[in-house]
Amino acid sequence: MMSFARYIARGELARALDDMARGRVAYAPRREGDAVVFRPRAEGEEPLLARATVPPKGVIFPQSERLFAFIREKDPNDPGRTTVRLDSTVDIEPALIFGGRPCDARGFHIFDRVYLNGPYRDPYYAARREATVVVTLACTKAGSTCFCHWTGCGPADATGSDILLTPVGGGDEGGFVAMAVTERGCAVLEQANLPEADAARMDAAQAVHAATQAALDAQSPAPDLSATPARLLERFSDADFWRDMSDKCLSCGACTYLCPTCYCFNITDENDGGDGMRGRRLRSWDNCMSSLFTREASGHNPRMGKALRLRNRVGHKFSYYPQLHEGVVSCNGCGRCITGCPVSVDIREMVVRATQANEETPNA
Amino acid sequence: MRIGVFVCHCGSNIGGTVDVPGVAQVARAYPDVVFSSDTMYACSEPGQAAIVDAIREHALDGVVVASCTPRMHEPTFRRTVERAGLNRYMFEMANIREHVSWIGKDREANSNKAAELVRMAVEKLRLNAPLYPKSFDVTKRVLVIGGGVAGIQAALDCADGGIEVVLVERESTIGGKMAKLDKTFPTVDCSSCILGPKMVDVSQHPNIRLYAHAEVEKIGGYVGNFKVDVRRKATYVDWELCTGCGLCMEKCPSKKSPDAFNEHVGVTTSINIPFPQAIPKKAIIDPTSCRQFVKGKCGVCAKVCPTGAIRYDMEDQVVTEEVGAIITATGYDLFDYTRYAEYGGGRYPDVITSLQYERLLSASGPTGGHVKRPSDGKEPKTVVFIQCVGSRDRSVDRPYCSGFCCMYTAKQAVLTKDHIPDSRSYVFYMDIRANGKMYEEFTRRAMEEYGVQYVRGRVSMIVPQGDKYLVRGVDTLLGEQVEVPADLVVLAVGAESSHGAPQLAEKLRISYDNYGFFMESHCKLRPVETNTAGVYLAGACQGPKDIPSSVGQGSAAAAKVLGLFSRGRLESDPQISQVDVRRCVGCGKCITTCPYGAIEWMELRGEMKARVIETVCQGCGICTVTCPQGAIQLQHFTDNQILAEVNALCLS
Amino acid sequence: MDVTNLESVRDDDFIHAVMEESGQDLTHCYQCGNCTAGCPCGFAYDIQVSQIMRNLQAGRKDKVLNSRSIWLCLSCSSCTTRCPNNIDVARVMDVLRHIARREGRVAERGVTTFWDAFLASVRKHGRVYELGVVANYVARTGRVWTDIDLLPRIAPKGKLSPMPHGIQGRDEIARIFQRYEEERTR
Amino acid sequence: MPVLKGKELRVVGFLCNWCSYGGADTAGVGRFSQPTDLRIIRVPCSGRVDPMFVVKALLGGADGVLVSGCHPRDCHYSQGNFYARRRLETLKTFLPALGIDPDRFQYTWVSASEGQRWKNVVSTFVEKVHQLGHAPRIEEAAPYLPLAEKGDTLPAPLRPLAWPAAGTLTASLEQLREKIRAALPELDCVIGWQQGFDALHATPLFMRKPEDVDKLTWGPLNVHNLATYLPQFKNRKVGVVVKGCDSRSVIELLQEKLVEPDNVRVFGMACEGVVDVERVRKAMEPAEGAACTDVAPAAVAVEGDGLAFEGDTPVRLKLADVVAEKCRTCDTPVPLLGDVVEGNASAPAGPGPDAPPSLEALDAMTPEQRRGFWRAQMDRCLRCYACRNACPMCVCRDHCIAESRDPHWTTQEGNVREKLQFQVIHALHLAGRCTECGECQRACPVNIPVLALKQWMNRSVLTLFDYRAGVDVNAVPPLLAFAVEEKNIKEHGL
Amino acid sequence: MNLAYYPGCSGLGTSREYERSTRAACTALGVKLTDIPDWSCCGSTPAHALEHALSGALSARNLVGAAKVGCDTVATPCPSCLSNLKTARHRMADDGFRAKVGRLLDQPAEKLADLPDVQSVLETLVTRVGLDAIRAKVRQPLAGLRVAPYYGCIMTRPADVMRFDDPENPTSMDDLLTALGAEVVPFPYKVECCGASYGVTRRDIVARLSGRLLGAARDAGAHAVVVACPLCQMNLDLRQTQVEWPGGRAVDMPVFYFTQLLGRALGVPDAELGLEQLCVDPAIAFRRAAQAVAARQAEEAALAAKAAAKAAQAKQAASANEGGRA
Repeated sequence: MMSFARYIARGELARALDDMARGRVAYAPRREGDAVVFRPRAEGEEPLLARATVPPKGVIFPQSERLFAFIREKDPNDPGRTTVRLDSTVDIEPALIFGGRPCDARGFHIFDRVYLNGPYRDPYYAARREATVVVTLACTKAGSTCFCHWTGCGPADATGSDILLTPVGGGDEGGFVAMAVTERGCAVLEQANLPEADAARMDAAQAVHAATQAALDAQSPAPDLSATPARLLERFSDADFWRDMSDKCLSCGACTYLCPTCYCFNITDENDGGDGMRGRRLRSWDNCMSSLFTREASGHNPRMGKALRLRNRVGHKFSYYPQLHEGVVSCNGCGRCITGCPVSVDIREMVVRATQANEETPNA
Repeated sequence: MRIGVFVCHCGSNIGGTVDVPGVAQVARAYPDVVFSSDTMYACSEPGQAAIVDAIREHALDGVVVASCTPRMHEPTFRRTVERAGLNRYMFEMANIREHVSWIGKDREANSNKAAELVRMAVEKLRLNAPLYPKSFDVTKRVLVIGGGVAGIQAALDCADGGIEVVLVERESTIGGKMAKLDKTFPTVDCSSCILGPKMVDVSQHPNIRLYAHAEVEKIGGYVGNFKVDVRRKATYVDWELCTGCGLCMEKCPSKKSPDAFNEHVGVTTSINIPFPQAIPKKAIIDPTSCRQFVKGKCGVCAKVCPTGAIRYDMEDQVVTEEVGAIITATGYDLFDYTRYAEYGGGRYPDVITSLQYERLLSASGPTGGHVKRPSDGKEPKTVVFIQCVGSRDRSVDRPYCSGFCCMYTAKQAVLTKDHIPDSRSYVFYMDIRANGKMYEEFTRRAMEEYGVQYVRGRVSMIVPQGDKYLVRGVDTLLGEQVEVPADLVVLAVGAESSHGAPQLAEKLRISYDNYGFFMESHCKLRPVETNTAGVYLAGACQGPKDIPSSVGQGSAAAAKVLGLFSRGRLESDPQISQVDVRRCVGCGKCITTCPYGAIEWMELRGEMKARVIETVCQGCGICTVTCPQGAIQLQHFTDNQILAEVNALCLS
Repeated sequence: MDVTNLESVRDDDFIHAVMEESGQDLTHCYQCGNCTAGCPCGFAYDIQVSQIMRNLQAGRKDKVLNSRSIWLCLSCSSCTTRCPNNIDVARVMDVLRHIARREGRVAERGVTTFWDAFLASVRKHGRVYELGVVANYVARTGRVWTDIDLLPRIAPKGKLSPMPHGIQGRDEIARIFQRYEEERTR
Repeated sequence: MPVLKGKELRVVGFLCNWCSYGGADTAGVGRFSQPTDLRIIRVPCSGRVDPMFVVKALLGGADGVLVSGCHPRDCHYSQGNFYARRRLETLKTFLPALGIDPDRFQYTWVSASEGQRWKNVVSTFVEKVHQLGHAPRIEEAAPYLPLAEKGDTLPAPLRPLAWPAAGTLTASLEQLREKIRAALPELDCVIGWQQGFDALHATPLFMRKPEDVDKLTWGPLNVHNLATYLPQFKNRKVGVVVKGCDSRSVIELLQEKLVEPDNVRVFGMACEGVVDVERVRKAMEPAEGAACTDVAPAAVAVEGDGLAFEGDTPVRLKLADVVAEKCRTCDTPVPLLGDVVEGNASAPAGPGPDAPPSLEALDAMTPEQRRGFWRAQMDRCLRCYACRNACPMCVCRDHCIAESRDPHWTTQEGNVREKLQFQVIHALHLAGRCTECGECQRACPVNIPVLALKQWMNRSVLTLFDYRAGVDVNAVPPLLAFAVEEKNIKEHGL
Repeated sequence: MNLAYYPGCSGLGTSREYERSTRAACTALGVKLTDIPDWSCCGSTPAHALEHALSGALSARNLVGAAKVGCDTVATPCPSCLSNLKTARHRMADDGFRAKVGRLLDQPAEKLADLPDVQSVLETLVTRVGLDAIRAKVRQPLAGLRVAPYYGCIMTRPADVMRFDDPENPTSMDDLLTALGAEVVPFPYKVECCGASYGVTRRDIVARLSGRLLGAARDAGAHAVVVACPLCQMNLDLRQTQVEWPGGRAVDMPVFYFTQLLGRALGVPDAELGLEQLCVDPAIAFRRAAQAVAARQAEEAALAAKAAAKAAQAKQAASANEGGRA
């Protein structure tokens, strides 16, 4: 797959992006206030190369989307008879996401397993995923909460991407080696009319990948997580362990909404104002840290406390999902749940401590 | 839901400026509306019948009537839908008359607005739920606050009706203002001759428990079940033992106690019985002047009391009474005329109030019924009466007419002539208000038979001149400035609310006006009821009143209480707040803000939650706004119901 | 006396003008007469002040503006102070003088002549020159004997300045008057 | 149904049943002609009018909202309008923070007999609304994101902000640990801080065993307000370590009886300011757009008025440049209650500024800019409700109306209006209760400056009620009380 | 507090003695007065009777001048000036009126807060200095002097503008004079008008109104009338020969400015108080006061002798009694 590689000089990036995104809405990181978020990019706009505060998952899986509109229609001769008409036209534009990191792009892969390739194919997700080209930027640095290398992801992992860009060289001299990962990636890259990346640049890119990987290993050697799914299940009823882990958790949804792999949603109907005969069915992000997530119609809630909810979150990512998906964990180690957490709840710590069998818990 | 909409023409009242059939047509398109029609008079017999028929025919489970104000016909239509088998709360009204057709002539705008109001009513109705009243027991005892003539009448009527009465009087005797009067207009009856027997009845009635020299301290509970703390202030005399013989008064060496009963004309003894006909006829010590209290030694009364009733160490005592209803008859006070500096501001001894003059006229008063002016004891020959002192005067914040001053002034002028045949009286007045039976005739007699000089105009100032007072005024009918050298000036001071009335109102949780008079429930149709169930008004506490009106109200309030108690159990209004215990987090904010104390704590599986006492809640909804998560909801006005109306208007 | 036709004598514009300029609501007056009762100058009035108020309510412009009373009002504020309806009657009287002056109606020439002399002195010197005012007044009215009896009482006291005490900002004062006149004519 | 062909504007009225609705009826009976714009919603009492109804209407497209109740003292329920007056006046002073013209909302008193007055009220108000024209919608405002971010020059802090020397600090900390160890046996746990995932981040510590106490740290990285955890310990004895500012939250919780005085032990120490991690990131100024985790130093040491960052390139930052906004105006460095190691906290150097910097920034904006500002800021809100869950005064948590369908205050619509509406709910529910600890803003994973709304509200509350939350255990929050004569609330001319 | 001083035009003429005694008394009490530079006439009655904005402008010029020299309060001895300055400031709270006034001025006041407060010298003395401080500085108490305090009609009225003392029965000057040792007679006409500026044009009005005042003072047994207003003083003093005395019985009734008696009590030499500039000889009052003191002393002596005799008698009787028992 690495056969198709091009070189983009630093100064050419904006132009190249314009070309690649022809006919598409291009999303790129933009600073808004004190956060970096993906926003539609204007033509010619110099993209920000920072890692975004929020992953780009919303481009394909929006925070809130209209699944369909419902229109109640009355029989003019008998107002007692009302029929409901649905309008499920979904307006999907071709899109391109630029500037996500490998951990972001791999998130789509986690989604794909559920919404594309699982027993049910989600038409909304599928349509957007089909229409969106993912241009990813390989990492050159290890942040203090980065642990992608623990999870099967990595600083140059191309899973979920169409094109992977690797920064090479420095300053104005520098540029990007752009490798097409998919057929669609090839086509898009072609549009940009770029020179081929020569061997030296390919080597430089390889070196960047290796250096970042090394930095990550130095920062936190990847533990062996092969026993984790089972160990987490063993820990399932260790109330003290989960109490200790969740003591400081505030039960907010920051971790889930910042997570590139969290795919849960809620469905609600909202009425329009106007004549009162119209409304919409919405699908919006939901999160398992919220008490309402599992509250049943009766009022009963199987996950009453935050300990049970946090257990589910960790268990889902590192145990239940891998058990259903060939050992693939639904965590890419992006670390956003740690940095974004108001109280720094650290998923790494939970996974490691749960994995270390018979840890010094009083009951054990 | 299956909603029916009925749009009323109200003859041409609505139909004149609203396209009524058009509105009914539009309403048919609204959600859940399965039937709509226009109707000439929805409230008429056939109009109501049509609603009942439609409910049955179309299996409606909710009805909207668009017609006049719900304040008029909501009860009517609720009964209508109830007749058809619906719960009365499955009904909403859209006010398209007072709020639409009567206030604008633009037919298009009106029709559009009417349709929107119907839409809002439909949206609210869609979220209505059937509500059911609850019933509870009643304590068949009544508290009467105030022992003036209104309170006396109310107490006697209730007691005669067979219920127990607790009568609380602030002063040491009942009788109120009327007991201080010499005669009453327009018959010039002797006041104490007609009031005295009633006072005696109070003291002897087996159903009446009288607390004199006592005040209501705290009121809890609700209609049917009030709990009242009464503070019995120390009298320093054991009234169980006191026989009212008056020996202590004869011997008391301290004779400079302010004589409140005689309106401070003169002084009295420190231990005294206010007047011979006092009920209860018991002595009381004024500790501010009594030598035993002031100087620590004396003890004369204790020595002379034949029954040994004196108790210098007596303290206040609080008793609790349980009652099912309360009648407030706290009366009025007199305007403080010293605010009028131009009338001397209290500096001129012979410028006195009408009630002081009443005491001068009274045979039981400080002068034994001989009119003598306070400064030198001389009999006045020229007496000037000034009306509207503290009435109809915005500049002293008393814009209202006190109502009875015209009449008592005429009476006093007549009595002056009776007492001092060679005297001449002048009455400065603005308008004569004599709208009672025989009242106008009485004022005419004062002028025609007694030669009272009525001068139409106000008095600007009073200036002492020698041993007379130059009264400088105007005769607006002459169009001239006038002056009268007077020996005595009597100010017809107006009525103001009894001091402490607002504080009592807050204890009773009833409203009062800007001047401290208690608010009746409806000025015309519910004149003795208040907005707090089980609390009634009698007499001048509601506004200035003369004796016949006060007595009438006393009887009316008693009739209301007897009517209330005639039912074995009471029904509570279901439009009250309700707590969703699953959502209540026990923060207690609703408990803090409830004006009725209608929310209490309860324990539920180890957690504290709020609970509404259904009979106490009045349905204001303050708690609903206070509750951050909306766990306490005012039924029939829930957040969702109001939001539905807002959204019908503002969500687009 | 003729019958007064209440419709024809009523000048609503006049009523509104007085209410507007004085800021007082004339409808508040209920004719208690207290203003008249306390008016120190009532004895000299041709129409008592409460009747001025009544005439105002009736919109009788001529009757009010042609009265002598409005010129004899001493501005002592007794009426204002004692009005049970909080009407600033003195201010109403002031406003009536303003309107009358604008319309050139003055029933008490002497009073306005004195005032004009006073203001002329202020305009000229910035401060009042007392002797100048009296001299001016005498010159305009021809009342040469005015207060001549007082001269022996006051002359020896050394209080009357023979010369005006003009101020430096005389022009500034003159400009105030000038602008006032311009505004007025506008 | 559309508003009539542009002739009318959308004006919503909330009228109490007993007085004002009757007054409107009386006006009708008197045939007093009025503008047709007004749509009246009948409520039992002005005390039933949740300010949120007004906000809901205004954000939803109403051009004007009018509330009318009984005259003060005439309330059918005796006190409803007194509460309403406080709530509605508070709202009125708050609306400009959102860029909503406060003239679009008016409240007044009309009795059932005042038909003429009602006509005047309606006419005057509707005329005013027509003068103002169609209400601009927040979601249609031009985004406004002033680039002057908080890394820029700021006024000097109120106090000198200097931590004691390392030795003194350690000694004080040891003293604190001793107190905690001594109390631990009687307590379920004591909540404090320990080092977090890197040297720049502390994290809450729940001490249950004596050896846990050794992990307790103290210094400018202890950013969290641990009082937030207290209400969940209902009926259990718990200890908490507080800074001066945190202690105000504890006081407020005690005041509102959300925690039991017998069940909470408070430990504390003097504080000389905590860092704002975002500001540290900016001060370190690495590559554009770097996250705080990218600059994580190997170790952080407190050195008096500065912080020494060890790492590849050692840096010393002045505390005054990187402290949280609340520390700049802090006047309570020492906890106001509890078992406190006082140290020697620096005294205020002068009078506080008129407004904290973010509030000042908001003040400086035009109404249009404010709408644009909130539109742009709220756009990235994830609705994770970290702001709410980090707030020590938000005790509804699982039952919050932000997510409940009943009552249905907000929808799941992902638009700015719904997002902002929650922030308004938060600010209104905190009116008179917020101690400005700033946790809402600190917790926000996308750094939305939501604190400014609370600062605005607090200023209103201070001006209107002369009240500051969290200083007096025995006080009553102003919106849970009223005065018959309000000193600082003037009647609005209608 | 920085106090600006506005003397008023008559202070340069017919009320020179008021002006002089005011300054002298203030100096004696340590009250610093800053003159408003180049002050001008307030316009008095002629201006407000013509047009309110003109009147306002003439007053406002002085208020602005006072503010310019850093004063927050203007004190003036003359009630007419006081009324004009205060009314102008009161009306200028209205933006429309202030703008109207501003259009007439070279240097208008931007906002109400730019205009200093206004008070009478009487108010300054009783509220700022205080009666206790004044009492402490009295050197020559006005013993025996019976005075009728006359405030004039506009010092306290209309009450909502003047905001000083009671509009109907003011007592501040009574209290001040009492503090100085004088005896204040009950005087019902404290605020009744004397006829104001109609002396020149309608002498009949002044003759009647001032006559009534003087007659009341006479009947109350006053030795003198004490005033706080130049115009009142002129009507009562200079025109005393013109007034209609009630009952036709004329007396010589000296009419003092209160500042003159204040100065005298504080020990300021008569020459600085301008007593010689009064028309009715002030010595008459002092003479009557001295006579009253002498009469009272004689009466007291007689009473004392009587009491002593009675006591001696009682003692005698008591000792006789005691002796009896013993």
